[in-house]
Amino acid sequence: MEIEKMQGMIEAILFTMGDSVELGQIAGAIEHDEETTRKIIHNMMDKYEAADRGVRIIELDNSFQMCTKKEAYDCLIRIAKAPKRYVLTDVLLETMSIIAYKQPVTRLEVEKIRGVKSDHAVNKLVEYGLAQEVGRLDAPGRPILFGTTEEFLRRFSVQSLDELPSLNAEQMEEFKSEAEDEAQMKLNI
Amino acid sequence: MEIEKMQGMIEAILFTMGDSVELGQIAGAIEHDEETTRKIIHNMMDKYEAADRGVRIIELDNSFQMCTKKEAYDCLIRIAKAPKRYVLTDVLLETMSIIAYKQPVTRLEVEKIRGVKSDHAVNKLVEYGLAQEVGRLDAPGRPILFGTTEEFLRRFSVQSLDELPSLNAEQMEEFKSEAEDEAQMKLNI
Amino acid sequence: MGIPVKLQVFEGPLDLLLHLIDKNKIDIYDIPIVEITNQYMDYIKAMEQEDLNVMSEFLLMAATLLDIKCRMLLPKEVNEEGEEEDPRQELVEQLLQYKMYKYMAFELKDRQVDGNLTFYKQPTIPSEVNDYAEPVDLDLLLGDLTLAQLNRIFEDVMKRQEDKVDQVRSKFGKIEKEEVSLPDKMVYVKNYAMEHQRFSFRQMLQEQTSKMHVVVAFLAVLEMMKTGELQIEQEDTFGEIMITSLVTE
Repeated sequence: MEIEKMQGMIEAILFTMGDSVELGQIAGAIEHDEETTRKIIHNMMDKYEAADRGVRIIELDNSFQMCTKKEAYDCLIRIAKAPKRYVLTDVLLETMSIIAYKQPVTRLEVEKIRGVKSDHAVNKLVEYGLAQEVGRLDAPGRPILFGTTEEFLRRFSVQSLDELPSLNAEQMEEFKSEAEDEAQMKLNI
Repeated sequence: MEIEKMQGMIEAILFTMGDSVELGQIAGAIEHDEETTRKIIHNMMDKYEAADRGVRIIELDNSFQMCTKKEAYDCLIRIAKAPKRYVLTDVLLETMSIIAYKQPVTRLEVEKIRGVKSDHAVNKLVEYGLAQEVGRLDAPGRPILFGTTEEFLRRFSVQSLDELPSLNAEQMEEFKSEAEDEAQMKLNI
Repeated sequence: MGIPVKLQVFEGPLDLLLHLIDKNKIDIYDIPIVEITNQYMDYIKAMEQEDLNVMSEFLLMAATLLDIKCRMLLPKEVNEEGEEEDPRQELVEQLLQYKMYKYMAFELKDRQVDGNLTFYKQPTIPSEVNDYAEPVDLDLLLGDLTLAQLNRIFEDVMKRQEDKVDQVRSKFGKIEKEEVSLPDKMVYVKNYAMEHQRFSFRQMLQEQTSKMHVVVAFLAVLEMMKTGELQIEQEDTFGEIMITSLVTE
């Protein structure tokens, strides 16, 4: 099959399935190896950047899914009923960020970082399908380990966990110097 | 909005809705009149003929719908229908043995021997091409008589039905006396 | 000092501390512990009416702050490497960590807005694909099933059927419905009456072979009394019923 035709097949697959489809499945369907398939899809992703395309392909942890472009939102909202989207409160966002960056993480660890009980927040995130049980810690009581879901990646437009805005030493330095600057300013005033 | 961008919006609309969308709705969404919108969509339909597209737009009674191209079906089947593995369950084996040895036999007789409804099992065997209708019983309701197929003979390398290992009167007597012994034993206890 | 911000705004003691540090433009690495503790305690006092569960978390931090305050007053502790330990260090690390996640939460919030602008689609599997049934592969289906195995299965089935028959009861004789018709019985009674002329009902019943015959004989007598063929006499209650034939040949 020529590349063009394979791209057509992949488009048909992603369109039909609606949901995310694993790379391996797509590769199997077009009868190619995963590496080639991935390259073909990445090539498609570039092509979809064109103005006359209203959809794009997103990569989620080795799966691919088709969705609309952000630019189409205003137009779509006039026709499609906007999916009911819950707004995450600051508490939930805080908890979400801890789970996202520290995963797999127990409820207790979340609580230690936040300094407050977090049962409710963690439960809500699980209820929203943004966090999930990913295992049990090998410790007394075998506490549940939480991690993020694919829905989390989708909802926060993150391709994969590696793509999360990084939280690094540099960032920490920035916080520090910010604080220092502020302190300095205070002295100058 | 340039034409390209409108096409992008229309693609997003048709993608999201999945179902057919009325021309009027599309026109409203892109804020254009119906005639222009129709022309734009027709132009898109031509574009979608390209080999690297797996979807196309169809027009139905002043509505438009996005769907996959027929060429993609084989590919889709590989994903949407992970091939099922057919298995001969015990129920099917039992039913097949009864049909093979008691043929021609009605469904009712099979049920009497098995003691349970056997519609499903008989139908499955017919579907698999191992059993078939061989006639009708001359009785009220003219029930179908089932027998084995040529395929059955081939599969079991049997030249003809006479060659089936026989279940003879001797064996039946044996079963009977065994059962009697058991009953006797029960009474003695 | 006044309470300018609603207390609920703070997600917890760390949140409150960060707020105080921000407000006072304090270097997080060099927290004036006395000042901060005082401000913190002011907040706590204002929170008296609040939920005890929440309060306990804030109080725990207050205790930590007071502990740090005390240790600051004492000669500096020295760790194994001979370095002076800052009693505030642990708290600073905790605050930094918390601040970091708060910042990330802020980042996520932005991304969530983007994420919300995206639409997805329900699966729309064409019927041709959905209705497709994989052709049956008989090789796979039958595996290495042999005719002998099939025969054994059949024998098992037949044996099971044999077992289902109750070997004891199935040998009992059949109970058949006895046909006793009223006209037949009337003929019988008529003949009996002609033969005996006058007889007791009991006498005739003794000749009946079954309950059904008794019942039908009784019915026949009643019927024939009505038609005037028999006359019935009974002297006492429960006494002998005497039947006399009125029919003359």
